[in-house]
Amino acid sequence: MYKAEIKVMLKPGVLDPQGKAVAGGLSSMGYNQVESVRVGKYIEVFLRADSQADAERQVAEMTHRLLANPVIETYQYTLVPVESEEVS
Amino acid sequence: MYKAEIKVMLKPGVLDPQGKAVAGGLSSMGYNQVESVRVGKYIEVFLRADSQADAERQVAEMTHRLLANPVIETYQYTLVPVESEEVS
Amino acid sequence: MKEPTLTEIKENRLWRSMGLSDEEYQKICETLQREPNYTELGMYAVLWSEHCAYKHTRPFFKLFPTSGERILQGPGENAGIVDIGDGWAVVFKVESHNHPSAIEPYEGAATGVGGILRDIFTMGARPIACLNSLRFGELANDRVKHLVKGVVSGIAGYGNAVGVPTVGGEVYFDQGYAGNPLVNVMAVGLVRHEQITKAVASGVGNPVMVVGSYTGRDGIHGATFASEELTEESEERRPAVQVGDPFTEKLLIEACLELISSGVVVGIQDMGAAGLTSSACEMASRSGSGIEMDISLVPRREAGMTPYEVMLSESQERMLVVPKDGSEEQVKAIFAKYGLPAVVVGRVTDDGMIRIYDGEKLVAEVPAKSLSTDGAPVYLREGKRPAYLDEAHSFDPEILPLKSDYTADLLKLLESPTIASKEWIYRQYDHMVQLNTVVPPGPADAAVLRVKGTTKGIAVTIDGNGRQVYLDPYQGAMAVVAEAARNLICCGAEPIGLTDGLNFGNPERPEVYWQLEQAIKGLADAARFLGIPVTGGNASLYNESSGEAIYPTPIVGMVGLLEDISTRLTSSFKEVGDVIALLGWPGSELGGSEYLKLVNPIPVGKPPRVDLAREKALQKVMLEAAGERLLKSAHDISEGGLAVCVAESCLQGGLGAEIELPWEGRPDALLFAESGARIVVSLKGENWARLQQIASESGVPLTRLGQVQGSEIQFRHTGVEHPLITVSVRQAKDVWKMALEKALLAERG
Amino acid sequence: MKIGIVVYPGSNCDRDCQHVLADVLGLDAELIWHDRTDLAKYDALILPGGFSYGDYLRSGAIARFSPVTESVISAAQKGVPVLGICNGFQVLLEAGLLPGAMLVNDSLHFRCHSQYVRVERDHTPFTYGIEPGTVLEMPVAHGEGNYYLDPVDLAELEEKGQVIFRYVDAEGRATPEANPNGSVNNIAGICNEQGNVVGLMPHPERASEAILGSADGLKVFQALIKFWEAGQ
Ligand SMILES: Nc1ncnc2c1ncn2[C@@H]1O[C@H](COP(=O)(O)OP(=O)(O)O)[C@@H](O)[C@H]1O
Ligand SMILES: [Mg+2]
Repeated sequence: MYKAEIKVMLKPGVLDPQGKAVAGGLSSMGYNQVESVRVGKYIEVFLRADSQADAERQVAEMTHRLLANPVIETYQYTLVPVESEEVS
Repeated sequence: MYKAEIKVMLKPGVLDPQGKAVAGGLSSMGYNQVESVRVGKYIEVFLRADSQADAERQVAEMTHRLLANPVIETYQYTLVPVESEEVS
Repeated sequence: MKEPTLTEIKENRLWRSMGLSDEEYQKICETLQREPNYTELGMYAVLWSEHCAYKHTRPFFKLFPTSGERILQGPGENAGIVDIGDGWAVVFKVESHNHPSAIEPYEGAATGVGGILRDIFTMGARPIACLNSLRFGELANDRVKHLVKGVVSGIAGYGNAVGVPTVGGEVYFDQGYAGNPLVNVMAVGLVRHEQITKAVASGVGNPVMVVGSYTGRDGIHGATFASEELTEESEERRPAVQVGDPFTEKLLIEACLELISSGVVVGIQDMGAAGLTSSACEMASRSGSGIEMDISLVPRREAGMTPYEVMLSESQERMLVVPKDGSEEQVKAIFAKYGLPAVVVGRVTDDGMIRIYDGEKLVAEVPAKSLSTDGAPVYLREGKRPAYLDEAHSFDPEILPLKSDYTADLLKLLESPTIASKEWIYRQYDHMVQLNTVVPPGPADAAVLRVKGTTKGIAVTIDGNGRQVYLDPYQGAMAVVAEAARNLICCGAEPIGLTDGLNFGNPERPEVYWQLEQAIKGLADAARFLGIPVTGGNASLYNESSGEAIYPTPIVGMVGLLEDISTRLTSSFKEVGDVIALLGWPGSELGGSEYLKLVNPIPVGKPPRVDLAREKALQKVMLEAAGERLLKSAHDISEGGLAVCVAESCLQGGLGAEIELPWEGRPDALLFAESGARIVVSLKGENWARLQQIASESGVPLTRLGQVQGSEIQFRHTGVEHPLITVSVRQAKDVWKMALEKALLAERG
Repeated sequence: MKIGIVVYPGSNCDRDCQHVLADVLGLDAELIWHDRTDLAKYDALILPGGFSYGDYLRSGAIARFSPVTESVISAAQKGVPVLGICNGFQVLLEAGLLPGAMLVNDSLHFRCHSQYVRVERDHTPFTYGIEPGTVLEMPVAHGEGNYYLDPVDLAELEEKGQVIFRYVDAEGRATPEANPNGSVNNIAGICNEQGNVVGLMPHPERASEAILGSADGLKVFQALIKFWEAGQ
């Protein structure tokens, strides 16, 4: 079993209304040293695969096709083999 | 300047409707080896701080107070010093 | 980024990549008496794009009837305004967001809603309702499902958050839109006469202020992009996709309305397509003045933006305001309350020039008028009747086999996503916020909103029928106006104004140009005959992919008035035993119908002929009957014909109907023809005589069809023993209610 | 009686609540912009629906830190009746005035439609005098109304009678089909231990005039009037 940890973020330059609102919230809470905030998604995918390479291929593909929206988002992922995971 | 990368996830026992839907979507796209998916948030906070320890303290506090809801969520963060960032 | 020099522009003919022709470039040089620099070229390119300049449609606009007793503002402003009495007026407009929605359905649709709302509140009106008109390919395709889900959530995501109810719309699924979906959104606002505000920059010396969101590199050249065909590369045109921020829009609405009621505003204009360039130039050219501004003062989200980028940015949720001189601090204070920046960036001048500085440096200087629609080129072309028409018209429905039972056909129609219940869609829209929605989406041909503090109601609808326009653009377009009007009168409302959305292919092709010309004439003739002024509209051309144009799709948004909202009607049957009748003329023209689509996906046949005199007489009768409260329900006959119309009235009310068709002819034509000038009504038997009297005074036929009954829908044909259709309400409802959701969620393979 | 309606940036049912309280019921109802902290003159507070701060991050999360929220918390602790409707309910959860949290609807979609809700208890200012078991028709309109509380605390909440409204069908049965969003135990509304703070997802203000389809929601506001008149 493999666990992919995928971070999906808006591309630089794309307006991030969430990040803006959170930054505003933090500053009104008194965190005046916050310069900026970006909010994205964090996705964990547990999958079976024959090899690390196979898992890698699957994750790259599904991220590009479904998990991220390549028109406005970028992504990064890491992949680690795991013992059978508690599946929720 | 410091950059905090914060991952916020639903607690293990809390049902994740989004994760369930994404898993369903992936399996209908033919990714039959996906066991489970969890969807959370990935937040980047850029902040000024006097020291790593100061940054650490701020991030821990703002995450606990605002960025995650301890009733349903858990979080992890990493903190790295960065050169002045392009602020968006 | 460094901007190209004059030589680089010329050597590489950079205007071409901005969508300007060589002749247009020449015309700019002549106007300026010199070569434009890169920023100036960009400004001309966006404002002379089809989207902003209406180069192909403008010559036709004079055909539209635009005046009337109620008209407070016709075409030319951000939105039209119609008086509804008691000091109130309704502001409304439609806008397309087809190209952005094809690339990124959620954000494309969301920013479409945001844009049309700004057109409304910039006039001083509080937005009170949104509608949308959508076209997609057939749902069997996964890409289409993705588009549908994205567009619907985008509309919901934006509209729900800003607190403006989405109260109606229409959706068609047809192969003709497979490569190029249509997303048209309409917004409606309510304003006190004294609050009406215009987008003019008058008063030399008055400050010019940028308010709202920060400016980033979003959607540079979006207007140009909207004026091109979709290609593989457009998928790569990332910057043209903007992300909407409904939260900021909500604050902007409140701030602008508060500002306008404070009385210090001279003019205000939203920054839509072509951003700062279009707002500055339009405000100046409307009042014959000029504007001078320093764009280094514009609040920015990103570092290092060039003048070109600042002038062309289409960042959302921004406005340009010209307040009275001396009131700058008051403006700032109002926006500060809502956490929004408001910055003086320039002044109104009297020389008619748009003069842009970046700090000390003059970066652009062009006559405002030359940028505006008055200065932009106009193209009159030679149209050509498309060759497909003869073949399509030659289809004769008589060749279809006759059947003794049409139950299966009715069920197939009820199951087709175009006709099936749209509940899956409007359930995602907050259609109740603001507490005005008296008739919500679903149970009637239009939505009805109350005007608090009065007895009045406003009915709103949006309609189009690309299949019929494809078969005959002139007749088809007239039919669209007639249908929109019928939808309103079926609710008991008198039509008082319309806005149109022209969705067509590439007008440089003679066949498309012909469709455009014919359709506009059809819209204009119908509007004039029915006495419904056109207060504005929108054109979206170049809707093509892989060389295929969409069906020509003019859509009409229409607003109606009920002086007494308690006379409103819905389409559902209300009580067993009520008489069901047809008000209007029997019809049996199957051309272009959804029924024919069951056998032939491409539209065929001659579409129904529109008889405007009949439509007008029918309207009169219907309004009188509604006013006298003679009716229990009214529903106009459109897609799916009489059979679907009756079935819908049954399914909405959970009751059945017993119908006997008294006319001669092919049963399928009697059941499924989509001929106009027909309304199915239900009423108490005791009101029959009076209804008949009203109808005959106007020469409108009234035909008894049957009555409302318990749990079965049955159609008979006079003289034929076997019923044409027998189906339980329960079965029909299951099919109709779930069809859209099922089709959308169906897995592949 | 003077009622304050808290307006956060992004609230959008504030004027609707004011319309019902002032125009329909003839009460004195004022809007309170979120930067105000002086709430002493209000006899009851309403946190209306909408999208405070865009509901970015989590519904109600940022509004919890608006200046006015601290004052709402102290008023609540003093026993002032506080009603959170929809987004207002979400703010009360984030503020810790009510237990639990909201997840996205199990359908993942925003849902807006009419809904039946059963009143479970009448010991709060907003259900005072309404017979438990009464079924009200009040619309829902939300994307994150899937109420969650861990099983142990949930048992306690039920035990202490803090569940005030439940999603039901027309016959008053709390079935899974009648649950629009996946909330645990079909919970539509709850109160705090003292009973003065109530939050619910359905919109009583949208069901307060017959012309809009239902006037059942008016009972919730009338309960407050009765409660006040009874000097409770
Ligand atoms: N995209 C949409 N958005 C909101 N409401 C919609 C949409 N499409 C259809 N509706 C609503 O669904 C109902 C039925 O629409 P439609 O099938 O076009 O009816 P009809 O053919 O009777 O005009 C109407 O109330 C309409 O406003
Ligand atoms: Mg229709």
